[in-house]
Amino acid sequence: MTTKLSNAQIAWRAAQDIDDGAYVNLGIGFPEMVAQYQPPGRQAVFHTENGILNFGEPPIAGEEDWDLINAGKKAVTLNPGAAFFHHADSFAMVRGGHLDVAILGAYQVAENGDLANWSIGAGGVPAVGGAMDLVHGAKRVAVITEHVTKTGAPKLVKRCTLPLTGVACVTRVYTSLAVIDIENGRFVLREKLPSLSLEELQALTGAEFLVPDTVADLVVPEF
Amino acid sequence: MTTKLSNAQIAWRAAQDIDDGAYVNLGIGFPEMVAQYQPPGRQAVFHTENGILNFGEPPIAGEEDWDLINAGKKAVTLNPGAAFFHHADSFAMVRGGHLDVAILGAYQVAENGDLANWSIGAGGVPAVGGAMDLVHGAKRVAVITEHVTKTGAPKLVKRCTLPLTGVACVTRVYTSLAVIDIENGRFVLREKLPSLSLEELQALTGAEFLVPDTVADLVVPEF
Amino acid sequence: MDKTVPSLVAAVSGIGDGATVMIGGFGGSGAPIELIHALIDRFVATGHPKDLTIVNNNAGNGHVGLAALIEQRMARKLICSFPRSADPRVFTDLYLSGEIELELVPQGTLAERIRAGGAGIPAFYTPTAYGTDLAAGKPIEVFDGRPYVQERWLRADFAIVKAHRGDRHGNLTYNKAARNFNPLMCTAAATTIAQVSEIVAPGEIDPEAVVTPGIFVQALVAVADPQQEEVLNRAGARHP
Amino acid sequence: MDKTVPSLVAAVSGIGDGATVMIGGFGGSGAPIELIHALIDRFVATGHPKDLTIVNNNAGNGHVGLAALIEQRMARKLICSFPRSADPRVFTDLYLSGEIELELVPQGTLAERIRAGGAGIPAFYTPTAYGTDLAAGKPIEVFDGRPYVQERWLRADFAIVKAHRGDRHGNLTYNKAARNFNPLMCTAAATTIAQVSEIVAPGEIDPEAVVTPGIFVQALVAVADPQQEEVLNRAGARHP
Repeated sequence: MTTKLSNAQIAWRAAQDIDDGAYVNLGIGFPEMVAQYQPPGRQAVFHTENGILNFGEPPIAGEEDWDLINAGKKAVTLNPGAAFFHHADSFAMVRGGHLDVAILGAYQVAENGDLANWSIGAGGVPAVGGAMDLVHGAKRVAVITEHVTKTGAPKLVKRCTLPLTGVACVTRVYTSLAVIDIENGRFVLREKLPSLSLEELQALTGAEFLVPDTVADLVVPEF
Repeated sequence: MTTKLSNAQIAWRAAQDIDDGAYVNLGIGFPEMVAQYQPPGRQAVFHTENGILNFGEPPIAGEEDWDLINAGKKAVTLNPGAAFFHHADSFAMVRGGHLDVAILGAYQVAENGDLANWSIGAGGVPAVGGAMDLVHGAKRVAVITEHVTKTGAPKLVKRCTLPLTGVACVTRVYTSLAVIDIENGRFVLREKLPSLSLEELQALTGAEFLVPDTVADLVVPEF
Repeated sequence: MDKTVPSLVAAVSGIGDGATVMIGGFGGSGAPIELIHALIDRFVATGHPKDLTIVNNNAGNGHVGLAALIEQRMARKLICSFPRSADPRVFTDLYLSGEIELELVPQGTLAERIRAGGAGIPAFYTPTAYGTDLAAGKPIEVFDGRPYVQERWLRADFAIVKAHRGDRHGNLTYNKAARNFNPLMCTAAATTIAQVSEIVAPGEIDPEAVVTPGIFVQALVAVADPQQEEVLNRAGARHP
Repeated sequence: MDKTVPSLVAAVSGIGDGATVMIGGFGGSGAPIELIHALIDRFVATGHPKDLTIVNNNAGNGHVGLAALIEQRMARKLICSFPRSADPRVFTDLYLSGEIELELVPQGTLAERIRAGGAGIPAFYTPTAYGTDLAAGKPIEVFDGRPYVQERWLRADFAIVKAHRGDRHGNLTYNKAARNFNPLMCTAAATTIAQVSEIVAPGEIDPEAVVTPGIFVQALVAVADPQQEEVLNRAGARHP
């Protein structure tokens, strides 16, 4: 019995909510996996901050063109209908509300929709990239994440304690245990692993979630 | 003996101050004539607000391409090295200070550099076009104009009485009688028609001009 | 993904009363004559759309295109920089009789306000118009010792534009200086409708040559041999 | 008009101590490696230029290009969005020991600040970073009920960029996603120096295909087979 979803399974679940033809930005790292799990018959158009719309799969090793990379500096290819543009036009797409969905990772998500995903606070070298732009641009900002940290602390919290990436920006969180919406400053449970009781899930969540009449089972394929 | 310069002669005089390779915007109407009088061996690059750099001569009648026009909606041609761009990029060139010279017409120019050239005040339909952008963008803003109005009133004045196009923006005025700089809020006479006395010129000018040690003769070819 | 719409009629069917509509072009260059005429035809047949706010650099010329739309009294207000042309009588008469409102905007500020609308920039500062009547009532701020005028973004419900080639994803190229305001307006409208001379398959436009990426375009309609406002006016055309 | 400069040495000879220098590229894509190395070589030989303020999206990778420039301690300050890379040790060490200053800017705000610098817009408002540490101390204004952060333009004394083709007037095209910050930086510097794979005669670049019009470029230098930062780093290269 599944005790929690793998990263691939979380990415799969998030991919099911992306419409055919949607314009999508996937954060660097884990969120990039979402592109692999588009349902058959759907093809989203992926945007990367460094100036490509409609990039495709990674190239075969050894055939990389290092002028054709994504925001994570990984080599990519182009799909038919791709376009290049400069960085200001790229962020006009982001900030101007033209992207349908942005899917990002998170250190913490608060019940008011605040997101912390760029800095663990003091020490080290801070780096923000395009995250602060994306959270205020896309029509829908979703997060994919483990439900708790490696040490078991909740990542879904009442208020973020880490430096914020954006205020009241996240509307849906796909975790290793559940799918949770953020509505009117509250977490609302939409789906949970069938193996997990509501009480068990609540104990792993840093703020009380609302339980609507219908909570679906979070069912994903085995990979 | 020349009593005043023709428009072509004023345009010729203004053209002598444009360097080879300069990026230049000529206001619609009379200022467009300046392009015809570039000294031999010099070739400026002409900018038009509607998105062309390095446009050339008008085409032969009947061979107009109405997708290839200047800001005055007149058909033009392209010189080698031309480029097209959209309106925001076009005015980035203007507002960002990338043009070397803008040459505009005027209703009035004041000794403090204020320019009035877009509206004769109440009545009629106001139209401004790119004039207000040009006066705050180009590195050098010059005016070409008759020295006085058709009714004999001064166009070079102490303060503009017509609605302003821009504040403290003009640095040189080429008139039908003289070349006058604007420095530190004062007109400074640089050249005048030899046939005209200082007193005669001053009487036709709405603010006192300074007379430096050297005032050159304003000498232009006959056309 | 295929953003192609089968007809001009279908392309403009969603534009309702009171909409703000950006219309591409600079004079006749880049003006989407067929889309404008389709809108006029709908109005003549149905009485809608009316009370439009139109954004364009100009106010039309003669009795075709934007001038014809204004002549039908479909526009409540015009936002433009230069409402003069070879034959501006249509607008001039309505304006002087107080039947159409005019918001006059310097051309570069107009372009930048539209670009800001598309780029999610609600306001910006420009030196343009400082100290003039066109800055009256606008906030002034001094940066580095120089005064600037605060200008707001401009957004629209619809943009109707003319491009040259388009692929089914909505990637567009333009013909020469017909580019002008068109790419900006594509970005600043909730729904952008482009007429193109040719609709091609995705991949047939070089990704380097795309001027308007498809993300900014919602509908495409093919008009193989588009009319030119200047040519129509020289022939004394009228629409309808 | 011919903006061609005969050598990399000549191209960078005007960059002096204390200059603000924008360096194009996103990671290694579009990074003008040869121009950066020419600047480093001059510093190694003469001790100048030093105390530079560098604007780039990143902070370099490995020991070539921007990382090598930082390693030589030529930079007093870095303005960037993402000072991390596969091998960011050079910057990290200097930053943690307080030997280089960092101004961290969200990537879209960085791009827009540079664009604003080039376009004569001294300040603009963005939703980005509102309510975060990166908006600390910046003016906030509410438009239509939503709060925005006021950001200032970014201008430079020099921009060094990598383009693909250039004509002698300075019109430039780029290769694929190597475009990124390069066209913006060309507009925002008093002097823009571009390395291009090929310099052609005016007229050989289609006016529709020009990405950076020549008005934004002051000097061009040909580097026929430019090095790629990523390839150099995978080979363990170091400069000098």
